[in-house]
Amino acid sequence: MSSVYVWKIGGPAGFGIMTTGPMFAKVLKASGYHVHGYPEYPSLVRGGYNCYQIAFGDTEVTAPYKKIDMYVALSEECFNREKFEEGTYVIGDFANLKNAGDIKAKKIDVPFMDIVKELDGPDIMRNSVALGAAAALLGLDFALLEKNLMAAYKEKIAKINVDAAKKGYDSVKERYAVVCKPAPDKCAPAVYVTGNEATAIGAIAGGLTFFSTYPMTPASSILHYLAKSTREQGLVVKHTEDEIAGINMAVGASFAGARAMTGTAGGGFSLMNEGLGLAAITEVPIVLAVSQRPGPATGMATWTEQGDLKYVVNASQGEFIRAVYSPGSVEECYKFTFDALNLADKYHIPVFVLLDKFLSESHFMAEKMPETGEVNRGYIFEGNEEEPMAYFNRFAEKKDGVGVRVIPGTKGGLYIASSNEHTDEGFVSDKADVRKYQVERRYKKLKPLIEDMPHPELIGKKDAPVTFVCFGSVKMMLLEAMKHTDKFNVIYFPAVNPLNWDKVKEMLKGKNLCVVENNYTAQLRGIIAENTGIVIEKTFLKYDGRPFFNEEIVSFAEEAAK
Amino acid sequence: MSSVYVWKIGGPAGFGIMTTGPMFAKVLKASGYHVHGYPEYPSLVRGGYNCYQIAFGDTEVTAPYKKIDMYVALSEECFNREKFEEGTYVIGDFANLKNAGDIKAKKIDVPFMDIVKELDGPDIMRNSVALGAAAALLGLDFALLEKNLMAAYKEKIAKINVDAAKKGYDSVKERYAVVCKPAPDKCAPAVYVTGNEATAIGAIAGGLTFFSTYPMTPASSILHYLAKSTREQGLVVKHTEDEIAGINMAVGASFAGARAMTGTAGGGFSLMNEGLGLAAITEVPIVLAVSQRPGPATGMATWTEQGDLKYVVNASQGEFIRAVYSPGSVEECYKFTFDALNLADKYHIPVFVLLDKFLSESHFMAEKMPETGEVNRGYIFEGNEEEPMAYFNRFAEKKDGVGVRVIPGTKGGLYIASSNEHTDEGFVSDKADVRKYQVERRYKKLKPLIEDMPHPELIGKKDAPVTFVCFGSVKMMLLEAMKHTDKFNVIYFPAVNPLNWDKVKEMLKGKNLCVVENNYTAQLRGIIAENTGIVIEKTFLKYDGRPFFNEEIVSFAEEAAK
Amino acid sequence: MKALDYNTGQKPVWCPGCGNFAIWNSIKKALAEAGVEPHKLALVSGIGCSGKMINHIRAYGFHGLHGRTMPVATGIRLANPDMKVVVNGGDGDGYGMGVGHFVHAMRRNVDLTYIVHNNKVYGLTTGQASPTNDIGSPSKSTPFGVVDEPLNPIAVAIEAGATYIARGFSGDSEQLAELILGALNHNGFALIDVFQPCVTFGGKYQYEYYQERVFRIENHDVSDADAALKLSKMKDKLPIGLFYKAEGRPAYNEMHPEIEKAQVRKRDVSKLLEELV
Amino acid sequence: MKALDYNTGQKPVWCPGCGNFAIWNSIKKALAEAGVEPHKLALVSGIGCSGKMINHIRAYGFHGLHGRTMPVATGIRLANPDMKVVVNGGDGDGYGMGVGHFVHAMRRNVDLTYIVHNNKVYGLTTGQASPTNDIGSPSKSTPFGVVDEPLNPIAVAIEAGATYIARGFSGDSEQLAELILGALNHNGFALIDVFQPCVTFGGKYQYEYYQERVFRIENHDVSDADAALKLSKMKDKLPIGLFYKAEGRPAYNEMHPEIEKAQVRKRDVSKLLEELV
Ligand SMILES: Cc1ncc(C[n+]2csc(CCOP(=O)(O)OP(=O)(O)O)c2C)c(N)n1
Ligand SMILES: Cc1ncc(C[n+]2csc(CCOP(=O)(O)OP(=O)(O)O)c2C)c(N)n1
Ligand code: SF4
Ligand code: SF4
Ligand SMILES: [Mg+2]
Ligand SMILES: [Mg+2]
Repeated sequence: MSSVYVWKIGGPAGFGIMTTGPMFAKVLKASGYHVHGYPEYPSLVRGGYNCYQIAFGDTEVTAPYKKIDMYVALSEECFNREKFEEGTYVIGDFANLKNAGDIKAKKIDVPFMDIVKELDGPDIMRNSVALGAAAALLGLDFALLEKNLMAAYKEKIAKINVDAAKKGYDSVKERYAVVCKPAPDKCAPAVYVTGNEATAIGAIAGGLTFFSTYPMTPASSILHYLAKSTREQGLVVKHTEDEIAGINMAVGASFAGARAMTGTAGGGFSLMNEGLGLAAITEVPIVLAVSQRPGPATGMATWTEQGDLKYVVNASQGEFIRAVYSPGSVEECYKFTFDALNLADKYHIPVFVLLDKFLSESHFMAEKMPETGEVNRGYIFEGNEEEPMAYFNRFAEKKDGVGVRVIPGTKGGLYIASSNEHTDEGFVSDKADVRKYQVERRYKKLKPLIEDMPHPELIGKKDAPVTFVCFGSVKMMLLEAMKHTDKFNVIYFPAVNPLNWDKVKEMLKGKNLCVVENNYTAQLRGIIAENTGIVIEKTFLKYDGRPFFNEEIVSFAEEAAK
Repeated sequence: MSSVYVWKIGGPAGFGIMTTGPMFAKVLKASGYHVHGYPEYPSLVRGGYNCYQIAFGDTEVTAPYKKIDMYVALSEECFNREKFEEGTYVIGDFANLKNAGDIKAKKIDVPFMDIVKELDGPDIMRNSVALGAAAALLGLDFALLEKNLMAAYKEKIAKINVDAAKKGYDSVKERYAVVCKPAPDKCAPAVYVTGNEATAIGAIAGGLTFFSTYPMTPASSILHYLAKSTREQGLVVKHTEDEIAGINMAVGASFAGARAMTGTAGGGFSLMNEGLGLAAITEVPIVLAVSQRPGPATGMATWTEQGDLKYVVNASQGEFIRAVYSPGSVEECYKFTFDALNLADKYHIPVFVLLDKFLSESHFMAEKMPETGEVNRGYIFEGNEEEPMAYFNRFAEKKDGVGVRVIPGTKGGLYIASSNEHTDEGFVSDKADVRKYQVERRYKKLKPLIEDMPHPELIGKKDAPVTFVCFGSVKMMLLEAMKHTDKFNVIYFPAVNPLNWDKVKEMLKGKNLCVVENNYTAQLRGIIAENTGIVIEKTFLKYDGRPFFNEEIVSFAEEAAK
Repeated sequence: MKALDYNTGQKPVWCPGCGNFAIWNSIKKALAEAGVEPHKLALVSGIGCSGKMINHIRAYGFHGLHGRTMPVATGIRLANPDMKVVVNGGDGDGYGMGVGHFVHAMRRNVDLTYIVHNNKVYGLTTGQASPTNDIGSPSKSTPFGVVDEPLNPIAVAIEAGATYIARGFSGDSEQLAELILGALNHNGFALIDVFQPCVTFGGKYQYEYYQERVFRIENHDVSDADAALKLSKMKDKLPIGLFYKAEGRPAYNEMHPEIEKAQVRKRDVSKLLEELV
Repeated sequence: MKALDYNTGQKPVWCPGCGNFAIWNSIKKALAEAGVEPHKLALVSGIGCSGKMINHIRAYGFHGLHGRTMPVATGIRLANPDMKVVVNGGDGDGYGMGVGHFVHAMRRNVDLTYIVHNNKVYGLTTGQASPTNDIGSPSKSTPFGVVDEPLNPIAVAIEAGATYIARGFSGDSEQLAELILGALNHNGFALIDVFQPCVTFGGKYQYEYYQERVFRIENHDVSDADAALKLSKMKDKLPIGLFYKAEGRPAYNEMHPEIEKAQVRKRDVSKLLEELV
């Protein structure tokens, strides 16, 4: 079994933990390790307690651990928050960490602030000293740290940070031996990317031309990433007055011919519900990235949960088809977002990419992004030069319930995209037969759509004593645990709706099933039962805002297999 | 089996059909019949085609029929919309109904407009002539019609309408024999009431003091009824700027000590989703009456559907308890709304009364409203005079997960109702143990709550060949059909969430089940499967905006029983 | 193009005498004069009697949600430079539920023509008071009379940054058509608030009410916001015409150079990925 | 009561130097002077750094949704005549997402004190431009600069009908406390827009920026709406103080006589039912 080393840095918000952590992960990555970075922070800008964990090893690492092998303490608060084992190395400026006196861990005392003062740098430069110290203790090549510091800061500041790091590095190297075996050095150059970044890049690859929303943690960084890409990519990005405007503007843009998307968290999605139904009945393609955080309402803005699955599947008045992807890796974020844009255009339906805070904001390593197909816009009316003022039967069936889309401006393609039930041209109608026809036509899309959805897969050896059933980011937690125990295999749902449930039923049969979900009510279990009649009795649920840590799964699995 | 006679009046919007119809129903009621009134109208103010059907008989009548025994035609459009049998009596001013020439029905020609002109009345007075004619043909006592006309109109207008009716009455009486057997005259004085009126009256009975919403068909008449009751009842009613304000204002009022409620249809409910979660996490009691109409989005504003069941059960981000009543009669609208207000106060949760257009706007006869218990406000903190400025642990458990509510203004009861996860006093917290405790505490309410919910009931004889499973207003359609066939019995869900599902499972076992729902995707079936694993194979679904007409159910039942 | 060419063949279902008929005719007339081809016209509607306009003008139509015309119209305008955008909505739709979007769309100076059918009530839902109705007016939702101060849409528009602000009246369809034509030719956000009598639920606000009070604005400098504000606050006499017009402010689409490059196609993201190595 | 008595024992987590500290102190000071007892105070907060105020002032608190303070506060004010209502929210919260409710609450003249922490950014979500920021300002959501015309909250408030309209500055907490005190004593809707430097994401809008520009309003007739409007439009120099105050308009609760009778109890509905026989 592979071994994973866990490094962590913690301190108050405003201490730069969220940039220092990922930077150090890149150093470890450059050193040849597989890395995974997991941030925790409260919903405030200064104070409190932020931390960033890097789990690294010689094979892929995709989930956080409870254990801490090495810890960088930037403030006294750290000792109230973290539990250290005897074997943990704690790097700190202990002269300034009064309450650390009685910890059992191995203290590596580095005079952060003395070095900072010596170099006449700002307080925050302590982080670079700390990274230098950590690099030395881990036996890393200082040149790699230097390179990353130079890339992270503007020239002048970079230089002084490198000096600070060097002093930290030397201070440790002089006094301590290296505590970690060297990296295997077999790792290909890989990106270090969050789920949100992968989603945004997938959208750009997929030809997105319009994105509008209102910022909301943990979805905001999709907006930020896309916003900075506008000029280069030819992409309109709007921070709107609220999420209602966010989705309505995207729907308007998509109606007008754009490839449009929006992205938000639960609260914003609440406000988008009516617009979601609008997209459905007007058959205007739209993609929604929804990143989950604990609710209800504002809940816990910066923490993780899988509590919105059934909401996303059932949201908005009336009945309509939607596709829901539930990616379980950054690669899938990328690919499913690309595919979602195509799927929306192919079927003229809303398509979801369902994320959660853990996936959205944690960092994962990806050697390369998956291959995608081409951008496919579905059926589009070419125009009718002869009768430029003619109405077009936009909502008549072309194939499989899908009609032919028209981009406004096309001659002879006039129609009304109506939020009312409507005729083939989009004129309002409440005739019984028109209603029945349109409902049935729209639902005809279901059959082919199901074939286009990624099907659940069995991961691991066939005959494991327990089968964990999961969707979304929990996959990564389970795969990580699989490195440490062979007591379980996994049935993973990369998408939850719609599916070929007969096939799913076959797959589930005869197994010792247990759902593993980051929520209280076992929502995937509910969806499986609803569609197959199989009520999975065993559950392993977590709903305190944290992902499953590796050790929790391993010990649960060992117990469950007994 | 009992016989039901069907009377109907139709014409363009603006012709007064929606007041004339119910008035005539009251005449029939006063004559001793059991009556039920079913209106149909499009979403516009003038033109189109409105109609009002009255099904009446000597036992309770609760659903509409396809057949028409007697019809009053107010415009030519009627003949495009309705199909008449040879036996139908069609009352009309045939000189003004050119396209009626070839109908097979029995024409009762009454010169509406001549009479109107003779009396120098407004065109709309034709309705009174028509009612007079119909009353004569049905053998009704003219005095009863006169009484109702006098009650419906202001003095001077009333008088001339009575004259008009009399002329219509005489004109028919002179020329035609009575076509309907007399009423049994055994019916107690009863109210003639819509589901919305019953809901509003139940709320008033239940001590409602605050109602805020935005008008939306088919829920608007709850607002209208309550709005006119404000001064007399001591009740604040606000037509707010939108439904978001509607629910947030109600939540604010409830927090401040009011008994608060809101009411809307699907589109408005979409906008209320976030506020729903707010009520849940702040544990501020709130009741929501949601009346369903066909979606998605604007859909078919004035028609019926049961398409929002799963939405109401799953709406809003995160996970929380809610109770969902699904009344299937005006009596239940009244009682469940009363109970809902108590339940919300008892458990500090959101409680739904789920209606649909058919129930909200159709008229039903009720001899008396059900008994209710007392108004019960749940645990309320009495105050602490000693420490008036003390914080109070509002969110600590008193019993069964329920805490003690405080009305602001109380000494020593300070706390924060926070949309964030929070401590017992309501201060924001994202600690894992606080979160876990609060989630589990809130969910503890589930067990006692389940005991308070009305359980599904089996209606009809035990050993019927088919068991129809339904919720909400479909109950009335099935009970009506049960008068005509003994091929089925009914398992009716007066509430859908939460329930004692083990008991439900027992109840469903060993029966030839078929769900009957006014929607496309069989949502109740989904909820039953999710909770019991029983996937009901057979479905009878209708999703064209119309309720099930009696004949449709009877013939489906006969077929299904084969 | 002639006004008649914009007919769709659908028969309007407004009440006979409804002020919407005049608006309908004025729009068609203005479109014809401006020479807007139907396939280059994106008509956006709210939900309400007013919104039904969309079934009666030959164009690409988007009949959206109640209160959400502005974001939809903004999306269309930013995504498809070919289209002229004209919006019809009610006072409930635009000044009640939609007032937030209204304010933000004006801040942005989105290039569109927004015609608000201001009948002081919710027509389609059979007569509740709207935000422009006056204190004391009884309605289904305010049986003891409105208690909210009425909204002055012209004043709000001036403060929020609309660049073409007018008031029309269904009883003066000649002027109304001119105002709409002016809006169509304006580059930026054009609001036309229309006194539209609702003959069925409008209470006292009928043609006569307005006819006794309205007068065409004359001798007014449309670039003078303060003067426009003053006009908007007149109560006994009600000015109709163009209140305010600002020249030179760029329309929202002009603030987005990326629009020119926007093209749906597969993009090479290898450079973006490299930045993350 | 002393200002200190309103402390809750929770340590504020605003960034050192944040303009919210001064607002905090000013509120406590004003409350003490007005003698508002904590159990008679209903504090409503939006979501944002600004909204965190609720954890730091001893009172009944309602920490609502982002952008929805106004309806919640209105509900409280109408339902519980005992409570003084004070609202804290951000500019994103109140002028962005919440601007519709803002306008309608002012039309209604709801009796409350609304303190908007106007830092021109979304602080809590780490720095996107808010609706009061200026064209060209870069932010996380507008990396190439804001393109929307900034909202003038004072002007909107004047047109929408607020009856007490002021602007404060975190750098002048003495005046701010006075403005808040005035608002607490005002019967009706009181808006206090506060220039609140966000030291972390505020860009150029720091203390120095304002210190160079603000001046206390003097010799101004607060009943003169036009003059107030003019003041609100000054750009190089920024007036702080009371812009406008209208006397005599009834507060919203006074328009609802039914409030007095409102009492939660079982009601006899037999008369209502009889009407339907
Ligand atoms: C979210 C939502 N709430 C309520 C409604 C119901 N509704 C439809 S039209 C309307 C009011 C229409 O009034 P207005 O906008 O003034 O238009 P008018 O009919 O007067 O032209 C309402 C409340 C709706 N469609 N959607
Ligand atoms: C519906 C919804 N959308 C988005 C958010 C995320 N959110 C929380 S605070 C905030 C912005 C805060 O800005 P502002 O109101 O100006 O307050 P400040 O932090 O600057 O004081 C946002 C967008 C949310 N909580 N709810
Ligand atoms: S209800 Fe009023 S606004 Fe609607 S069509 Fe009739 S007159 Fe016009
Ligand atoms: S981010 Fe800005 S507004 Fe928020 S606490 Fe820090 S300085 Fe204050
Ligand atoms: Mg209107
Ligand atoms: Mg702000």
